[in-house]
Amino acid sequence: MFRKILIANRGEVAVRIIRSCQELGIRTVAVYSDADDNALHTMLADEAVRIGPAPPAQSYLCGDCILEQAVRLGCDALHPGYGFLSENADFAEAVMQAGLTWIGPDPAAMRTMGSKTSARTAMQAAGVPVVPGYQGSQIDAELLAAAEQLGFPLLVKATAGGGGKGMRIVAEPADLPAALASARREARNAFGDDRIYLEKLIPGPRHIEFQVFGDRHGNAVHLFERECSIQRRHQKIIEETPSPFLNATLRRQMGEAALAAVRAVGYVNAGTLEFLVDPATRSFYFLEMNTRLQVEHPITEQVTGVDLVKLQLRVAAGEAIPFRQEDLGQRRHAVECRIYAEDPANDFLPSIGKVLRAVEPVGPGVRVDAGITTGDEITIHYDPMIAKLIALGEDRADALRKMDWALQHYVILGVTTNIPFLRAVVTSDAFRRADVTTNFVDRYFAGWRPADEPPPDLVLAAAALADLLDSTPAAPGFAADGGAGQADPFSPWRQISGFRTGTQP
Amino acid sequence: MFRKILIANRGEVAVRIIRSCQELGIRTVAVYSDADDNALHTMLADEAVRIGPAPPAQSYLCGDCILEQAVRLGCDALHPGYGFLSENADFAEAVMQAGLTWIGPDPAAMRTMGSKTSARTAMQAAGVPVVPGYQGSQIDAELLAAAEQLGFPLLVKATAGGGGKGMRIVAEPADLPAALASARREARNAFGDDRIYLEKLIPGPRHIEFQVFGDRHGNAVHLFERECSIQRRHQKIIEETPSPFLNATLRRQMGEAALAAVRAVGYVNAGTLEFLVDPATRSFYFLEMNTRLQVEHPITEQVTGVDLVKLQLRVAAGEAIPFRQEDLGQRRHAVECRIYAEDPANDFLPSIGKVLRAVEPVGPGVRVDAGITTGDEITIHYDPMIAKLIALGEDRADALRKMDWALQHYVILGVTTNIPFLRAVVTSDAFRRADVTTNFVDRYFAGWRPADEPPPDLVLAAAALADLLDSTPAAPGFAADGGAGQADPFSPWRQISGFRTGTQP
Amino acid sequence: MKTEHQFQLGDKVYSASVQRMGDDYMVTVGDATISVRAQRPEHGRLDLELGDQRQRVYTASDGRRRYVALAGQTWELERVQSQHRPRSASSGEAGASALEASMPGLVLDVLVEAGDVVERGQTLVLLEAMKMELRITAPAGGVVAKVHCKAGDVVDKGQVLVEIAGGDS
Amino acid sequence: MKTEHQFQLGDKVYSASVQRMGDDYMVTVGDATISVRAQRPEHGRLDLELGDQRQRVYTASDGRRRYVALAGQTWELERVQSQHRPRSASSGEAGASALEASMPGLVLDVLVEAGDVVERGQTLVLLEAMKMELRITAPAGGVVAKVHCKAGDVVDKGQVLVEIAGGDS
Repeated sequence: MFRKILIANRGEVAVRIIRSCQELGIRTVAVYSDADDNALHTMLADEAVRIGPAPPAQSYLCGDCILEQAVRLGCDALHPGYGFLSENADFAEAVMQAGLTWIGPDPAAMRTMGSKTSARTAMQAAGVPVVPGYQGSQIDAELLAAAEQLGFPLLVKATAGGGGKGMRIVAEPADLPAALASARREARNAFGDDRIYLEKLIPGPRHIEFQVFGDRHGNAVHLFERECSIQRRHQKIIEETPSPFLNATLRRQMGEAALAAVRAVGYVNAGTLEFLVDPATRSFYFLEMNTRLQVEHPITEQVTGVDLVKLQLRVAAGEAIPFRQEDLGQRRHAVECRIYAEDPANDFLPSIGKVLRAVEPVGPGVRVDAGITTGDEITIHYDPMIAKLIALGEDRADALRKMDWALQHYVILGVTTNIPFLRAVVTSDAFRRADVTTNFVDRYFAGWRPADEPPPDLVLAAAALADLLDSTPAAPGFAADGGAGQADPFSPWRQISGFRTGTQP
Repeated sequence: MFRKILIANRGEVAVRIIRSCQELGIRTVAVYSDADDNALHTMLADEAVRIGPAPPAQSYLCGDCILEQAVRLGCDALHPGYGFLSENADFAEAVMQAGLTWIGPDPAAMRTMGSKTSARTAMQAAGVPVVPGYQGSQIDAELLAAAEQLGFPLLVKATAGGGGKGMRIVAEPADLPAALASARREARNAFGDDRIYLEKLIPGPRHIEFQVFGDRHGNAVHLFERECSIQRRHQKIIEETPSPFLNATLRRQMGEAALAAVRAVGYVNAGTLEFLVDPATRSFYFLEMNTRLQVEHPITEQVTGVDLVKLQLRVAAGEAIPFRQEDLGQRRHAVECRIYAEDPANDFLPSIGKVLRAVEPVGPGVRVDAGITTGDEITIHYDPMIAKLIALGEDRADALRKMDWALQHYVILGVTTNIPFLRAVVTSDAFRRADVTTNFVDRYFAGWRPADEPPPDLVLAAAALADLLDSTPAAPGFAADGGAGQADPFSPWRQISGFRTGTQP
Repeated sequence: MKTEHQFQLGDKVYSASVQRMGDDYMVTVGDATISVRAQRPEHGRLDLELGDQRQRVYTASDGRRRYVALAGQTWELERVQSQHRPRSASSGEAGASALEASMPGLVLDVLVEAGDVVERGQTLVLLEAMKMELRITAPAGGVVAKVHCKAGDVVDKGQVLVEIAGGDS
Repeated sequence: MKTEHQFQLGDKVYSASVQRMGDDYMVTVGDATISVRAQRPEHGRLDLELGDQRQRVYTASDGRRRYVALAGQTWELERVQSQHRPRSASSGEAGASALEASMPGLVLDVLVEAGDVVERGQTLVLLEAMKMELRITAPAGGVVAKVHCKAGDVVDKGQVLVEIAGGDS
C-alpha cells in the first residue's frame, strides 16, 4: 500500500479521500489555492501546500505546480478526486512519468472515453447503444445540415464537456448559430477546448448510471446503478439507488452493457457509465463515461457496503478486486442531496460569503460528506457545493422521510442554500411517486420560490433574545448563562396565546 | 401507526427513539428530572415535561409520575428505552391499563425472563443450556452448603440484577458471607430487591448475545449475535458483530437456541439472549434475557440493515415482522465503543461536570449516538455515558482502524473520558487477534494509565494563544480573526527546529 | 429593564421587546406576549423553553444581519437601528428598477443602451461567473435609463449594471 | 508586545511566551521558538499553520483550567497566575496522605479509626455513589492520622475522608 498520497483536489472529495487514507495509515498531502487557505481539507491532511492563486487555471488545474509539490514532498501516489485534473490523461501520464502511481484508469482509456465523440465510437464498436448524433465536423454549415437530418429539438454539447458546461438545447434551426457560439465560448473557458458535437434530444429521459470497477488482474464488476434524473442547470442535485425505474431485467441488461464497455477499453479502477433511458420505450443509450470517482459515489457505498475510495487505493496498488459480481447486492435504499450555497428562487445562482455556522444532522442512516463547515468561505472561484447529504433507509419511502428529517436538521447560517428547495422536492408527490426525468425541475418546480410568509413570533423573539444576550459579553470560555432550572412563574399557556411559534405542536 | 409517543427515558436512547419517531411523523413527549432540565432529549422532542427531582426513584423510576403525563398529554404509546422502567412488568401493565400501547414485550414474558432465576427454569424447560447454579434459598447457611457443592470460584448474583450491580466474585468459602452482605446491600439499593443466587464461575468466558424479535403473528427471528466480552466493572464498553469467535455451526446452534427461547415464552418485540461461551469447550450457556432494546443495538443495525427501533414501533402497532429469517444476513463488521465520562486510570470512576465542548467525528461508516453534547452536564445521578461510537468497516481489521480514527477525532473537553483507554484497547494486539474474554480488561489492562508524557510544545503554544485571543474579546457573531492569507515571513523549518508538535509528521 | 428590537424582512419591519424577569424573559411581539426561559450553552445557540415546548435555536450575526434557524427553517433578518429607516425592499432585488449583478463576474456583452425600450424577459447583459454564462434579463417592460457597465468589465456582487425606468413589476 | 503564560500539568509547570508579529505569532516554549499563524473561525477553535503543517485545535477554558485537544489527544492544563505558586501534585490524588472522595456519595462504613496501622490496599472507607459500592483503600502503608467522616455522611467530591501519616507512596 502507499506511504504518502497527494490529493490534487479540494472540498468534500479531498476530505473524503484524506479520511480513507488516514484509516489505512497512509499520510496525506493537501494542496490549496489562496482562496482555500485554511479550508477544511488543508486542516485534515498531514501536510498542506499552496499551489497558486485562486483561479483554477493557476492552481487546481495547474498540473505542473501540483506534481512539483508531490515530488518535493516524496509522495508515492496521487489521487485526483473528481473534476479539475481527474480526467486529464496528459496529467495522468506526467504523474506516472514522475514515478508516482496515478490513482485512476490508464491514460489510454481516459483518452478514449474522455472525448465524448471517441467514446461514442468505442461504445458503438463494443455493441453498446449510443444516442444518435453528429460529430463529423466543427463547421457551422455542416453542423446545420446534420442538425436538419437529426431533427429538432437537439443538443449542442462540448466534446470535452461535463456538468452541462458548454451544453445548449436548440429548439429550432434558427437558434443553432447563437447556441453554437455560446456553447463554444463556455467550453473554451471551462475546458480550454471549444470543439462541440450534436446529439438527438431524447424527450424527457431518465439519467441512470452504472458504477464500474476494473483491476489489473482482468476482473471487472459493476456496483449497480444510480438514478440521477433530478438536475438543475444540467447538474445533478439529487441521486438515488436503486433506481425506482429499473426492473431486474433492465438492470441486468444495462449492467452487462456497462461491463462490456469496461472490457472493451481494458478499464482499470473506478468509473461510471452514464446512460439515458427513454421512459416510453425503456431503451437505454450510452451517454458518456466518467473515468474517475463520481460525486454521488456515496449512495453506491451505502447500498453495496463497499468503500469505493479504499477500493480505488487497493486497485491502484495492484491488488485484485476482493469480491466477484455475484457477491454484490443492493441492500436498502440510499438518496443523496447536494447541499449548495445557491438561491433556488433566483435561477440557482451561487450565494457567496462566509458560512457563519454549520450544524450537520446526525442520526442513524444519515451521512454527511462536507467540504464546508463553520467559518469557511464560499468564493466565486469554485463550485459552491457545501456538502453531500446521504440518507440510507429501509426502502425508498423510508429513505425520503429520513432525508427530509436530515434536511430539516441541517443548519447553515450566513449564505443562502438550496435546502428549502430540496425539501420541497423530496416531499413532492411527483418525486415520491418517482415520476422523475431530467426535466423534472423545469416541469414541476419552474419559478419555485420559498413560501413568502412572515417570520413566526418565536423567530423574532429568538432574534431579539440573541441580540440582547450577545450585547452582554460573556467571559472567555463561558459555557452557559441565563435561566437556571427554576419553574416558570407564568402560565405559559396563557402567555403563549396568539404567539406563533412557527413549529407544528 | 401511533400518533404520539412518550419516551420514558433520558440520554442517548431517548434521543435515538425520538429521531425514529420524527422520521415516521410520530409526535414525541420527552420526560426529564431537574438534573436533566435542557438535556438534549428534551430539546428534540415536541414536548418535554418535568417528572420530578434528580434521584431516579422520584423521576425516571416513578412510573405513576410518568404515566400521569402520558395520559395528560394524550399519548397513545409509551417507549421505555432501556434501564429504568424498561423491564418493570408492573409498569408495563399499568401503561396498558391506562389504554396506552407498551412498546415492548408482554408483562407475562417480562416476568418470566425478568427474574434471572425463573428465566433459568424456563430456559432449562425449553432445552436451552444454562450455567450451573443454585437458587434454592436465601439463607446464608444453605447458600454456603450449595456453594461448597458448586465449587469455587463462584458468582453471587442479584435475582433482579443487571449491569453487574449486586454481583460478586467469590474465590473461597471464607469470603462468601461478606460477599452476600454487600451484594444484597447493592441489590437493594439498585433494584429494591435483595434476593440473590449462586452461579458457577465459567473461567474466562466470552459474552455473546443474540438479538431476537417476535411479533403477534407468530413470527420469530434472530438478528445474529453481538460479542460483548470487553467489560469493566461488569459493564460492557466495547461490542462487535459478527463475533470473531463464532463459526457458522456454533452461530446456527446458538441462533436456534435463541429462537427456542423466544417461542418458549411467546416473546413479542425486541429482546436479547445473553450467553456465556466457554472458549475451551466451545459450549454455550444461557445467562439471562434482556426484555428490551439493548444499549449496543446499533451494531446489529449496521450489519443487518434493520432499524430496530422502527421495527419495535411497527411490531407494537400490531404489524408483522416484514422479513423472514432467511432474508437476514450479516454484512461487514461493526464495532461499538461506549464513550464514558470516567477516569480509566482511577478505577473507572465517573467524572462529574459540564461538557464545555463536544465535537463528534464524522465520516463514512462512523455513527455517533450521543446523549450528551456541548453544554450538557454529567451528574452523579445517572450513568455517565456520553455517547456510543459505532464504526462499520469492510472487515474486522477495517472496522478497528475506523474506530481508532473516530476515537482520535472525538473531542470532549471539560470532563475526563475513557477515550484514551478505548484507543489503547482497540489498537492492542490482544484485541486485534480477538483474544477477548470477560476478564480481558483485568488480564491485559489492569492498572492502565495514560502515557505520562509532558505536553508537546504545540499544546502549550495553543494554550497560550487561546488565552491571548480569548483576552481580546470578539464582537458578537464575529467569525474569524488573526492571520490573513499572507505568506509566512519566517522559514518555518528553521523556526520549528526542536519544537515538539506532538503530531506524527 | 426593557429592550426594543426591530428587524426587517423583505420590505416589512417587525419589532420585539424583551424584558428580563429573573430567569425568564418576557418577550412581546406585536400584541402577543410570552414568557421564555433562555439558555446559551455555547455561542450562537439558544435553548428556549416555553412551557412544555423546547426549541434549540442556532443563530449568528454579521453586521446588520441576524440569522435564526428554528424548527427546520432559516431566517435572515436585518437589524433596523432606530435612527435608520427601513430601506425599500425593491432596491437590489429582481423586479427592481436597478438591475444588479447577482454575483461577481465578467461582463461578456451588453445588449442594450440607454433609451432602448425593453420587454419583460429580454436579455440586457451577458455575465460570466463561476464558469457559467448568466443572462441578466429585464424583470418587466420599460425604458433603459442608464447602462453602468461595458463588455470586459469585472463587476462585483450588487453592483448596478442597468437601470430601467418604469421597470417596477 | 509579548505575553507570558504559565501552565501546570501534574506537578510540573511549563511556560510559553507569545509575541504577535503582523499576522503571525512568535511562540517560545522552553528554548524552542516557532512562528505560527492562528485563526479563530469560531469560539473554542484555533486553526494553526506551521509551515506545511496545519492543526485544528479545539480548546475551552473553565476557571483556571485550559483544555486543549490536539491531534487526537486532550490535555487539561491549569493556568498558573504569576503570584500563585504551583500546588503540589500529590494533594488530592491517589498516593497522597489525604484520601479524598473521588466523587460525591454516601459513606456506608468507616473501617478504621485514628491510630490504626494500615497496610497498602487495605479498605478504609466504604462509599456508595452512582449505585456502586466503592472501596477507598490505603495507597500505601501507614498510620491513620485522622478520620474526617462517619457512616451515613454525604460527602462531596474532593472532600478529605481519611488522613494517613507516612502514607506517601
